[in-house]
Amino acid sequence: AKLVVSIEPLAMLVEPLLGPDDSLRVLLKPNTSPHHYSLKASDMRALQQADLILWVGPELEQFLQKPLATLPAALQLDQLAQLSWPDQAELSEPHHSHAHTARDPHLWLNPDNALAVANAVAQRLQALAGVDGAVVQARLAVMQTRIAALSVELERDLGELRELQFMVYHQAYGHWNQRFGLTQLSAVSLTPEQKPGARHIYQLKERAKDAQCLLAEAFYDNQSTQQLAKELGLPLVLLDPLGTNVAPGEHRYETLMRNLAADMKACLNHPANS
Amino acid sequence: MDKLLEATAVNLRFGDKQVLQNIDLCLSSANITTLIGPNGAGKTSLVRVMLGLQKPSSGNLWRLPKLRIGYMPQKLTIDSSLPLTVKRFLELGGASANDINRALALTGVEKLKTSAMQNLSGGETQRVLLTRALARKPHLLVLDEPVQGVDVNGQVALYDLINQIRHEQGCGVLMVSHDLHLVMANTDDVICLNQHVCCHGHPESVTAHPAYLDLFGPKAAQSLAVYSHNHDHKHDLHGDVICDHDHAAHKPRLSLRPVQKEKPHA
Amino acid sequence: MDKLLEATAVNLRFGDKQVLQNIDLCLSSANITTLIGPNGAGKTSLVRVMLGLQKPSSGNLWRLPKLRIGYMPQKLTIDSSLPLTVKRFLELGGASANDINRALALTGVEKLKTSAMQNLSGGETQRVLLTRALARKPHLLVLDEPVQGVDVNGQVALYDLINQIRHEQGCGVLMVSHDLHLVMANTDDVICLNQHVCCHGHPESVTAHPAYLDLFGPKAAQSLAVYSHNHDHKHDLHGDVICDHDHAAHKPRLSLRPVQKEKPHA
Amino acid sequence: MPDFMVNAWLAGAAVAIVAGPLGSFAVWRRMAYFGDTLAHSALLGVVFGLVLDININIAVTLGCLILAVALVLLQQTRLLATDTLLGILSHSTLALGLVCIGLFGNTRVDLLAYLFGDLLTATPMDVITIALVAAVVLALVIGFWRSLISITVHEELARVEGVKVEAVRMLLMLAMALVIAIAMKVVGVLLITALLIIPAAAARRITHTPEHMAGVASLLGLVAVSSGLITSFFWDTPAGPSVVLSASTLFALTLLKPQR
Amino acid sequence: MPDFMVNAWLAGAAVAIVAGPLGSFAVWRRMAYFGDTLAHSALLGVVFGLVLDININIAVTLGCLILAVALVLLQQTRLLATDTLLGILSHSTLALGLVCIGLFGNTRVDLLAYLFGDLLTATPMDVITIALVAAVVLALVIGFWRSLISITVHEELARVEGVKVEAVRMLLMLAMALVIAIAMKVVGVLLITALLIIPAAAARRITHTPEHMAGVASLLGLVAVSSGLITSFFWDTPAGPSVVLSASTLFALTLLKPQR
Ligand SMILES: Nc1ncnc2c1ncn2[C@@H]1O[C@H](COP(=O)(O)OP(=O)(O)OP(=O)(O)O)[C@@H](O)[C@H]1O
Ligand SMILES: Nc1ncnc2c1ncn2[C@@H]1O[C@H](COP(=O)(O)OP(=O)(O)OP(=O)(O)O)[C@@H](O)[C@H]1O
Ligand SMILES: [Mg+2]
Ligand SMILES: [Mg+2]
Ligand SMILES: [Zn+2]
Repeated sequence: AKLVVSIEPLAMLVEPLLGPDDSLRVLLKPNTSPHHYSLKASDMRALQQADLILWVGPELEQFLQKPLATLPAALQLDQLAQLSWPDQAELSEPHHSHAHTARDPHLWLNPDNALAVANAVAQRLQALAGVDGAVVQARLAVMQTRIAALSVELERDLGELRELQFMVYHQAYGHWNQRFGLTQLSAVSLTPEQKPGARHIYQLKERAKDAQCLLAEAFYDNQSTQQLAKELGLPLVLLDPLGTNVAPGEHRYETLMRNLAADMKACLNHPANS
Repeated sequence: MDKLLEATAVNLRFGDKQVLQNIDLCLSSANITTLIGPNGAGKTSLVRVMLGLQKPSSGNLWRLPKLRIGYMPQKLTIDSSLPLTVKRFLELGGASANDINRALALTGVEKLKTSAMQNLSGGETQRVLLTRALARKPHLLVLDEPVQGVDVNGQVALYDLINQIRHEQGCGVLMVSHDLHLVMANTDDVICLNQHVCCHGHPESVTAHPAYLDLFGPKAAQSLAVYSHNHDHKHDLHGDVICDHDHAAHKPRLSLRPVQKEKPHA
Repeated sequence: MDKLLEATAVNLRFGDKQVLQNIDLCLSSANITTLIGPNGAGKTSLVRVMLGLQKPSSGNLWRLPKLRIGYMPQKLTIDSSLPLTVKRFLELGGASANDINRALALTGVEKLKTSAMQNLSGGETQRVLLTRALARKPHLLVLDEPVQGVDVNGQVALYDLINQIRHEQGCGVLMVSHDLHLVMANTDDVICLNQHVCCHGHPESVTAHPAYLDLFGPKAAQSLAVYSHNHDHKHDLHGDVICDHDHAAHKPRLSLRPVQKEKPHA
Repeated sequence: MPDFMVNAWLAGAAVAIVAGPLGSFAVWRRMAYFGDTLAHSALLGVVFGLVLDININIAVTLGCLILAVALVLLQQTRLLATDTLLGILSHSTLALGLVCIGLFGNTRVDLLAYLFGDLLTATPMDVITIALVAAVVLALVIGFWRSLISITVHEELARVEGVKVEAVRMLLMLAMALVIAIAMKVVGVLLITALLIIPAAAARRITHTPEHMAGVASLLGLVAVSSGLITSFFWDTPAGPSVVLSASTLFALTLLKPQR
Repeated sequence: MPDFMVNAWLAGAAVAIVAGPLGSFAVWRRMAYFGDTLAHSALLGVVFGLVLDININIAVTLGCLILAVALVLLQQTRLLATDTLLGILSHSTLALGLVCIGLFGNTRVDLLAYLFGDLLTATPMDVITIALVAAVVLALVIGFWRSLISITVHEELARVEGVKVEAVRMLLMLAMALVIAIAMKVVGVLLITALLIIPAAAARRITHTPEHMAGVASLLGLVAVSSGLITSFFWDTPAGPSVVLSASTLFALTLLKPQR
């Protein structure tokens, strides 16, 4: 079957379900931002010929909303019923308590959601002509066990981080925190395009007293994040929720999640906190 | 002689600079009115007020409905990003190709038809502007220093042309000019402007007026003499002068010629 | 009389339009050279070539090192987004406040010092431009139609002023003008231009030249007569005329006055 | 040729054709950044659409038209050039949009979506809408052509000669704003602005009358759209940027023509 | 006042002061969109930095300087207005950047960072760099002031009077490009462009000489930075947009002044 996914983490999720005859195309290379992605002719062709297209939803990949609107092969993940979402209350900042707060689209950071996605994909795959349902079922079963194991492992590993208090730069870890019971104190900004106000940063400094580090994503240029960490007096830990640095190979999803856990632990073990 | 355009009691201030003071001016068909006066007297400002391009600070404007005006501004700058030949520029005036060609022949710039407007020399630009104004067959021609930068022969020829068109088409003409010696011969009314109307009337009487001599000096009067007496065109309008420069009593108004109502100076 | 600026065998084409043909021109200190000629003759183009503003298609230019030039272009447009008073505009010329004030008094626009450049009337702009050129105390004054749009008294006064400054400061003057009757009185050399040099020399001899009469007609000659004979200034330069309009043989060159080398017409 | 390429070409061609004359006016009237300004203000439109709970597309279009009116009003002060006014409007509305987005609603608004749009995703419905708007605007522009050129050459001369200067200028601005607003969401502002000004600028150097320039600009725009899409198809480059680069190449070629 | 506010104010103030005279030139010379153009071309600079493996900041700065030179060269054709040329350059370089980024480069480049920057995270090092560049540029501009104004008023008059027109014009462009390039990453292009043109435009209506306009523009810029940051602090609005809105408010206030 021909699959197209929007971003790398989704590719990591479906790879284990595919065999040598299946093809998988990722639209957004790790280096491109969804903000200024411009579709190529080959992308459009791939989309039109795909048997299954995975994307999270317009909150993350707005550029796909239109071309996928009429394609039955599209599977919009944030519509899946089986997903668990972080509590809205936990998400919202004290001064940002409005009704239509956006949902955190980084849903793959919860292994349970990963399973739900895998299930949905497997179901869709089985319905395709020329796909051997039994084989897919078998692959799904393998995957389910692996992810269950991963969950256990992460729960154990992250257990010691339960008392850890941290801040994040972007609101990207709602799923992760919810699943593993971590305590996020505050987010600097809700979305990458929204800059925080001065008062907000000032108040963050108050709350930063209880925090042990600032988590941010690795961009090619971290200068302003570094400065903010310095301002807040927190060690800066760079995370990789999109799996940009995960090497090609097997079990990439697990690597992504393990890297994330390891990086967070680095925060706890940071010299400043010991 | 139909009344075409009339301004009454026009005042114009820019900030605290009074530029026009209580001006009355009436333009009629088949009549040439010439505005003379020193630099900065407000001639261009008055023309712009008459045309509705500049709102006066006070005063009224009456205008014949559907009056077709041919206007020639004192200066023209065309953006170099706009490709524009002389021919196209003239067509924008709304005249027919025939009228344009005739007007081109009269002003002597037929050869420039395909030149770009931005490349014209100063005098050529003036001639093209005049062509556009003429080609429209206007009821009223308004010319702000029409022969500025035009060569000597052109100056004489263009003034004669304006006079001729006035007679042929019966259009009214309002003209600003510094060429006293050339213009006086072909004008019916002269208005000597210096913020307010200093004096006005038929050229030969104006030039004898003390206010005129005050402004332009005997030299100018002399130069005028040389030309106006060379001239073979006869005027049928009587040339009385009405002046209130020193607040003298008014003579009765006998024609539609411009008249200044007396008001205390501001 | 030092040589200030010299052009030799200058040709200028725009596309396939020949504008200047094989022109030689030499400007010296304390000497007024006037370019006359019909519209589109190439006067402005020649001035711009002399000043280095327009690259000639062929020909050479020599210029006295460190020559200070005062230039008055034929037209000036200043963007309205630039706030600029007359005073600041004049200061940009690089003259001292003293020189500026003196020049302002001479050109009669002292009152406009604080006006915005963009609001000046046509004649006022000309006067200010001339002021800037004069205030620099230039070795060479280059004036493109300096009294265009200036009122009658101003025309006479400004030409006299230019003449006077030439005598006082010994600067050379290159001037373009259509005011034959005013300009002839104050000029040393007249060059009658129409793509190529038609004739040149002292004004009184040029006006007698057939090429001149051809171009400007007897009327112009007559108007000149009126003025030049009124004039009380005596010329000490002899007024021979060199003309090659009809490819006549050259008289020997006696002075640094401009001379056109004969070459076959292109 | 796949369907999506056909749709893309049709949408691009419709924009290119109407962009010929409109872009010429943009070049003549120094409104090269009108499109960018509208795109920046689109964010504000989106925010108001969210706050007032009206259809976002309508809100954005309304916002663009209001901006055009604001520009016309500001132009009447005459002290500042159009590009300065556009800069002020563009940055002020963008800043206001960014502040408002923080105050109301946390819905994620993708600012750059309006900048980049995507030619390849044009639907048949999009094509019809754009073509319709383009046809109407083109008819208006042709109908008022002489008045439009007149006020561009010399506003006062036009006024004296009886042209309703304010009305005609407003018409031009609204027409331009409408085309940009409609096409913005489909092909992106980057592409519209490029199609407006680059072909017109290229045409400037090889034409001698306004009509000729407008026509040649449309033609060059068509060439740019076609060759850009072909490039995109065969070399698999992003479609919008390829069209822009084709147009730039055409412009660079005209630079080779020696100037008189 | 927390440290970060002090840094933000210092960086903003340095930009505002040098932006007074530079922005006045931008307004006079119709280069309002110079900053935007440089920001668009920054993407291309980043790509080349990545491909040639040189420091990104240096690559971007170099890119900006090259763009300034390209603009000066294009201006010499004289047929097109500066805003059109800026539009062409801006869209062409952005399109090229987008195409190239797909072909080369595999680090994640954030165009938004250049557009929005982040005033609140300016480091002391940033402040020092900006202040230094601003001081040098300011000194240059003051040193060449008369020549700069002369070529802006009337290029030919300036040339005849002995000003080296090409050199001075190039100096102005490079100075402007340098300031924008250095400040871009720190405060964002949105803010720089706004600080360049909005205070200068506001100053236009209340001043009568170029010097006065430049000075008042610096002053208004300082007021905008200060009040914008205060707003950001007390009402918790994003810093950059707040400064822009303060500047816009100042501009709107000057519109109330009746025109002569
Ligand atoms: N917009 C303006 N703001 C302020 N002053 C102005 C404005 N326009 C004109 N003026 C001034 O008003 C006076 C009259 O100007 P106007 O152009 O009417 O003179 P003019 O009689 O046409 O002179 P010229 O013979 O030189 O053309 C001048 O002193 C001029 O400086
Ligand atoms: N850039 C150009 N391209 C093409 N033709 C030009 C250009 N500049 C000037 N011309 C033409 O060259 C001729 C000479 O122009 P120039 O300005 O030198 O005339 P002039 O003698 O100064 O005339 P005037 O007395 O009207 O000022 C004119 O016919 C003009 O149309
Ligand atoms: Mg006037
Ligand atoms: Mg000339
Ligand atoms: Zn009087």
